[in-house]
Amino acid sequence: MNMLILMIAAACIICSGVPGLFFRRRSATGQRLATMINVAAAAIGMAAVLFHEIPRVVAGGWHPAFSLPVGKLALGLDDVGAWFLLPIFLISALGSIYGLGYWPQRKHPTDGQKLRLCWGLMSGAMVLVVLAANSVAFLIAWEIMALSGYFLLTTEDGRPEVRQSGWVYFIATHLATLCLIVFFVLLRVYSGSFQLWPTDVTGLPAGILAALFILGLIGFGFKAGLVPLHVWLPDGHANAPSHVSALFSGVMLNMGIYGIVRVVVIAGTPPIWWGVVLISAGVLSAFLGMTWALAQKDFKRLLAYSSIENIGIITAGLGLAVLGLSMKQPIWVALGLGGALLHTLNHSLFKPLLFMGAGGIIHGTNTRDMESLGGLAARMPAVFRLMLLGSAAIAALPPLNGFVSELLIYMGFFHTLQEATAARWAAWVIPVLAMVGAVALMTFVKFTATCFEGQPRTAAAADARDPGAAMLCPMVLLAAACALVGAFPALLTGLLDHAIAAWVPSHRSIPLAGIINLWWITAMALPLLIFAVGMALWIRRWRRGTCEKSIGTWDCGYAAPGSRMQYTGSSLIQTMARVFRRILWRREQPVEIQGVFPPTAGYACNTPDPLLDRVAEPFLKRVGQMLESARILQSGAAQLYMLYILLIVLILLMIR
Amino acid sequence: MIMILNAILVLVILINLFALGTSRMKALIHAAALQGVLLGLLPPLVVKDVGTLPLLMAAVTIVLKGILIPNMLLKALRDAQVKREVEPLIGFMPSILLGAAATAMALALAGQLAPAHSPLGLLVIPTSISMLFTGFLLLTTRVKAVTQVIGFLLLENGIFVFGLLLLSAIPYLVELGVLLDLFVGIFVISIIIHHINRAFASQDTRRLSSLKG
Amino acid sequence: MDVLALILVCPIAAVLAAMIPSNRWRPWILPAAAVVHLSLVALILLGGGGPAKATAGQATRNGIAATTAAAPPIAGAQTVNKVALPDAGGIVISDWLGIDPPGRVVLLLASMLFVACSFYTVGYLRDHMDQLNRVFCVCFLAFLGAMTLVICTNNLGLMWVAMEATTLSSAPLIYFKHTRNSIEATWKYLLLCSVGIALALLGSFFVAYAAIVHGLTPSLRIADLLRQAPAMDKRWLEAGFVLLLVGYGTKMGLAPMHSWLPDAHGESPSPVSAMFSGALISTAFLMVVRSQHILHVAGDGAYASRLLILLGLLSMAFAAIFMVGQKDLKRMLAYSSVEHMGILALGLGIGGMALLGAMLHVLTNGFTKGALFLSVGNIDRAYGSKTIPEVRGAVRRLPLSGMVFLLGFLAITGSPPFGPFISELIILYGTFMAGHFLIAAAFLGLLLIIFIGMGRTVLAATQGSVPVAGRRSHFRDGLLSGLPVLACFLIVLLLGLYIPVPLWGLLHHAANYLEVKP
Amino acid sequence: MKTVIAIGFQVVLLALLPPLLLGIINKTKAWFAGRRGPPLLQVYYDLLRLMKKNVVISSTTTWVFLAAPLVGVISVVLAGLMVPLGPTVAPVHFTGDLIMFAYLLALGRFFTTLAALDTGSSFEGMGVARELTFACFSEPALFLALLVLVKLSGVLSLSAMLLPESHVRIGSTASAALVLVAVSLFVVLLAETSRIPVDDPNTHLELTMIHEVMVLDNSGPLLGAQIYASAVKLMILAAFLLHVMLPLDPALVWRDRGIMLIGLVAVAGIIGSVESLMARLQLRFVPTLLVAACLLSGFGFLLIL
Repeated sequence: MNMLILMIAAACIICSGVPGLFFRRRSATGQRLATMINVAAAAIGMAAVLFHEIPRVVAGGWHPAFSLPVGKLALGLDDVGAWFLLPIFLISALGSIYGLGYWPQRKHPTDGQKLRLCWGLMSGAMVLVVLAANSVAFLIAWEIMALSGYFLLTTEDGRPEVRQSGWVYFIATHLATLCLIVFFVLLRVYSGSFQLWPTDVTGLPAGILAALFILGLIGFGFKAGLVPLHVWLPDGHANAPSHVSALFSGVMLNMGIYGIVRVVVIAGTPPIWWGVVLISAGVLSAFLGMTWALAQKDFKRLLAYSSIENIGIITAGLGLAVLGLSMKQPIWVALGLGGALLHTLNHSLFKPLLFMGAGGIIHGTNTRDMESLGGLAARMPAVFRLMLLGSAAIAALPPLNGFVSELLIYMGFFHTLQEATAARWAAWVIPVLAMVGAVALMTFVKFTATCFEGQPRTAAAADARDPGAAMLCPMVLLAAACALVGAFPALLTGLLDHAIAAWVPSHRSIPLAGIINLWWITAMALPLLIFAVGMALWIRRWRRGTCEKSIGTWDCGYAAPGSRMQYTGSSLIQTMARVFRRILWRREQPVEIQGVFPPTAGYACNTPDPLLDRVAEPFLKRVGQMLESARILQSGAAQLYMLYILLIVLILLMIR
Repeated sequence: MIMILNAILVLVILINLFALGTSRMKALIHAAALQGVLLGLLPPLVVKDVGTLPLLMAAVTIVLKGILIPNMLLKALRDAQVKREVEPLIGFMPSILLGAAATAMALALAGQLAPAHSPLGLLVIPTSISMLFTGFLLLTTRVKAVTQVIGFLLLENGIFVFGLLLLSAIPYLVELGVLLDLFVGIFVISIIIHHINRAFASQDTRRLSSLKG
Repeated sequence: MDVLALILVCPIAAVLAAMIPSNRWRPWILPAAAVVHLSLVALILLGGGGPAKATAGQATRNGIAATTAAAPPIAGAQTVNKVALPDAGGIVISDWLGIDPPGRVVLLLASMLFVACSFYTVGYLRDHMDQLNRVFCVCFLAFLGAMTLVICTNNLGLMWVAMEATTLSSAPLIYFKHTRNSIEATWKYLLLCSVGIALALLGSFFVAYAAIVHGLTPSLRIADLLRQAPAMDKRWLEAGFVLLLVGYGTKMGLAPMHSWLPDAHGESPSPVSAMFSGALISTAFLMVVRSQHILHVAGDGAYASRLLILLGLLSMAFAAIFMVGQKDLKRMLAYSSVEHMGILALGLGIGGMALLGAMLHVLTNGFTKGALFLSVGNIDRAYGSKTIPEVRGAVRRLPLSGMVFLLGFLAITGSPPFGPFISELIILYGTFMAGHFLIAAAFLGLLLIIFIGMGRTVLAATQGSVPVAGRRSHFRDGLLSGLPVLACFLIVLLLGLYIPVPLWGLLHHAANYLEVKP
Repeated sequence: MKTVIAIGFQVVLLALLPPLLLGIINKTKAWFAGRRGPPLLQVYYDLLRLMKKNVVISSTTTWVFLAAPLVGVISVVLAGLMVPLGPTVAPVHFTGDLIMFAYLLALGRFFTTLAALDTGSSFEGMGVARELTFACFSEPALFLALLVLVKLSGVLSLSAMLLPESHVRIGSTASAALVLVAVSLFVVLLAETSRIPVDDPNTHLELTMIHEVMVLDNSGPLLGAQIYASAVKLMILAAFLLHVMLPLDPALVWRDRGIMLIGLVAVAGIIGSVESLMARLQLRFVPTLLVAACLLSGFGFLLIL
């Protein structure tokens, strides 16, 4: 029953964009219809997930009469899947509402219909990815998701940079799919069925098991954006329409995480080195992602890199859980997986919020370059407040949701110190995470301040205005969700415990409440919240009363400070950029100053993705040249072709 | 019987070498024609009881390979006014040597290739192989369209010679079909050659290399 | 008898086409013939022709014995010849005809694809009213007839004759445009295919001779060959197989004998290209399958597999080289055909599950290629060019054809949820099952390179904004030009999501027939 | 009853003591300079005066500017409630509060820096850049110190890990580790509270300041809040440091509360003398100093691992 409702919801979402195709290009009706269908279906779906008893394991599920070419089409849901389903429905619905204001059909007659069609396809396909209980069904849903994602990304395929980033995404996602195909085929060969998701494949040769893990990690890591598989991510997010970026970053990356969560337990108890690999990959992603984010000028790229960082943290937590499984430490499992899952949810709350806010900025100022913004706080107050909250949440500051999940993960790693196991080294992750946290704080101070504070640096920024309600309401909802999860995390422990228990049914799990009392966080958060409210009122009164706001900023005696003299984001991070220059690997044209009275000198620097810019693209170019030089084989001379035939005959006759 | 057969086969091989050596188109075509006629004589020699059918086949072969096809090629030659094959990709003398070497090798291997108790003696298979090789040599080293066609013709002849070994196995329907295909093929090819002449004002197939990569 | 009817449909239609005077209405004979052809095929396939053929084989066994024992000095042979002589038609038909299970698969493909192409051709020829299309129509029908004969006969020699006939009848089709390039393409096509096919004839002779060497009665009938194979001489059999492989491999487009293929596919009218890369080369593959079957039965399958896998990977490698940075859309598709013939050879070579996958892949690849070539045909007609960067923004210019082209590319590169994905999945599965991990790795690596190379071109062609030159022509997706494309594409999509049970039966029957030794 | 007293004592201490420490620091510096210096309670007077004053703020600023100092105070005070000032457990203590502690300080930093940038002044921008950059290095140092303490005590709550029962005998490798940790914590303290050699609180050149330049545009109660907040921060970090160094005994509550107070005063004195004896480091060397602090506690962790 439950499953049937979910199927209907998914089907509705998939088809939500279809009616729009039959309306005229400039009529808004199609869009309204799509949004309504999408929201309604999402609501039903979430209700079905929340208010139904969910079977502990995927097995069984729902087998429609219809059977796929290979194996039967099977769908199922367990608590892990349920946890991943919620954000899909939420963001899909909110995003489509946001689209009403951000991508109205009237303004985009050429690509609006395509966008909404693919929006529905992608959201629905992601639901199916989670529901799929059969490899072939999974692969089909997965690829539909990936491809419609590609079309969403290239909504404005008239612009070359969009096509370029789309191209990178295209290759990356195909690589991922290829790895997954091999993964599932291998799994089929050794587990004997296309049934998903096994947690008890036994008798695998160690080599095959390793191959499965590596393939799964690469395949899903591409989607999740783990370094160094993240190359598609920054430009992909930056060049997509903002609500699409929200869907990508908020939900699509989760699908990669979902896959990894499933892959690591195919053999029940994983080998220790899996956990090691995951933790290292996670920490690496977190650190590099954050460092790269710090150096960005384009705020959507900045947000994209911070997604990489968050994915890294999630993966590290997951790695700890894997370690816990293989070392029989249920506490590590609970804290690691709990933290990872909770952070996944949080990330799909505050990252869409931030991307939608970014969309608001673009909507108001039509630029993605932070350094040409500034002073927006006074001009788009609503967006500013929401973005401030989002930034605080993603910087893991109490009393917001980001803090709770990071707390759990920190706790997990601290716990590795308590038992005298071989995994004490894992504690070294903590200082790195701490540094990442500090850099994240710096990044988002830079982001908020450069975009919103001080004086506007350009005319575009000077006359920006808040967007309409259609764009603000979804953001308000997300912000509220962030605050609620941050203030009352204990309410989610029930779902989390179920998910942890369902991860490896055969494995004994202990409830989070037994490890840490999350109500304390509420206790600490409430004074902060109450104080915040009180402060707001007090400031309002103050503004009316004694507060005198007549003169400009104290300029330290300098007579003529201009808005272009403000500290830009780049100058803010200059020291850090120097410290991390090896990692950032920027492209700079340094200032050259000659003579006693130097002429006007210029300095420019940009931070493309190091791997894409210095490794991937040169490599592909090289390969292309090699293939190009091999084309003389087909020179157009029939005589040569005859010779080929003669030679191959002789060669084949030689072979015995 | 076998004596005559072998004599003809030797003759055929010599014609191959001549075909490799000559630069004059007309001579080349005539050689091919002669070879066709000679081949036409073979089946009745092989088939013990010379019924009407083998004779008919022989007649058809001779008419096609000895008269019709050469005439078509000569016509193609006429409206292109090419006299001789110039600048082959491999010189004539080397071609002859290559052909001779191939023939020698084929003969040397004859013992292994054909079982001793073969009713038709040892010469058939080597001959066909050397003809195949000759055909390929012409196809790969000559640039004029007609010459390549003749190469193809020699190749077919080689296969025909091999066919002698299993005349009994091949139904006459198939034999006829093969001959018909050959005839139609050459016919179509000569039409194409005609168009090549019109379009490229030459028979030099090296000009037909704009489709590459 | 309905097999005979099937073979006769096309010649009759061709004669009719030759007689119809109106240049405008003549093309309609193609769809008519196609529909009749398809309905007959359906009749045969659903009417369980399998057992019928078998019985036919039984009934004529002694007859064959007589004809094949015609080696002198047996008197009986003479009489048979005498009897058989007066009218070649007098030979027992069922002695020559019969469709083996793999043949049924290819027959289905060829017939269905021809239906689509025939309707498309009507629209295509309507755009070229200035040219006389008598030769075209006649040859197109003859082409289909020859292919049908290749599939439906059971005599290696007759197969060869028919195969050569396909070459000759399709040459004028390539030449339809009368451009210098089309001349060149036709010339190379004729020369290379004739030579290759000639080798195949020699190969058939070798196989027959392999019987003589061990004192068996030689024959070219598949049934006899299969019966006698275990006793034949291995060396001659293997040599014969090599020649058959190279010969029919030339026609099939296996590297390095593929060199005619891109030229012919690139220069011929799109429906012809579609038939080529959909049906013709699949028919050639059928011939390779039959040759391999003989070797397999002779207990020499391992040898054949080695060669097939080698050529398969080689073809994929060649295709990869030439698809990266390929500017000409039709040539790109042609190389993709080379690639997929390689995949088929690989699947055949590996056998087991992979063989089943190959059988399915014949269908999926064929229909996808049909959709792709026909849509590129529309793009070509709309832009007056088939090369990038002249072609840009095809999805905007031709919503249907452009989109089908883009999705067809995804399908042909093995993305879910399209048919080729399923077949390639099964082939991969078979490869792993057989434990050929390195081969699987090479296979996947080449697939990846091909995907990247092809994707660059396809995306450049389909995305972006339409150049001015592209807007000039008035061509739009019409009923005759759009519907066949859509039909092929829908079939591909269906095969990816659901394969009808009877079709599975057909495929399994074919695979089992090739696997088990009689 | 005891707990009520303990909590009361702690809250009172937290509320009243901090400005005194500033006063002591100033006194010490004056003593070194051979001056009489301002009275010990000068800071209290300043705070009271500032509270009465009117506020003048830049027209560029937004509500963030007003909110920041107050958030700064509340976050620091909440953090302070988790650090035991004396041998009794802190008013707030739960598993994982150590992370809460660190992130509450981060919250304060977040708002202070935002407020500074809110004025749009380049000078305050410089201050922010330095503050945040240095934080990137002092955070790991702090967490490494926490690692050592958790490893030694085996508990995940500040009160539990800082209090005697979890302490170790002098002389073992553990005590060596603790010494290293103490040193690095001291450096962290100097950095977090912007003291020499990291920052010079009473320089008069904006170009070289860190914390002072960030609060440049604050006036009246806002400035007061800033000063108070930094003072509280100083005290709780000092208390943290003391707990690492002094083994307190819950049996003798009042004696050890006394020891604690003396210790706090002593730390202030030490800070003052450091400020008088050392010059300010060049800014580009500060990260090196902090990395050194990280290495110290890292090495300490290695010792006990």
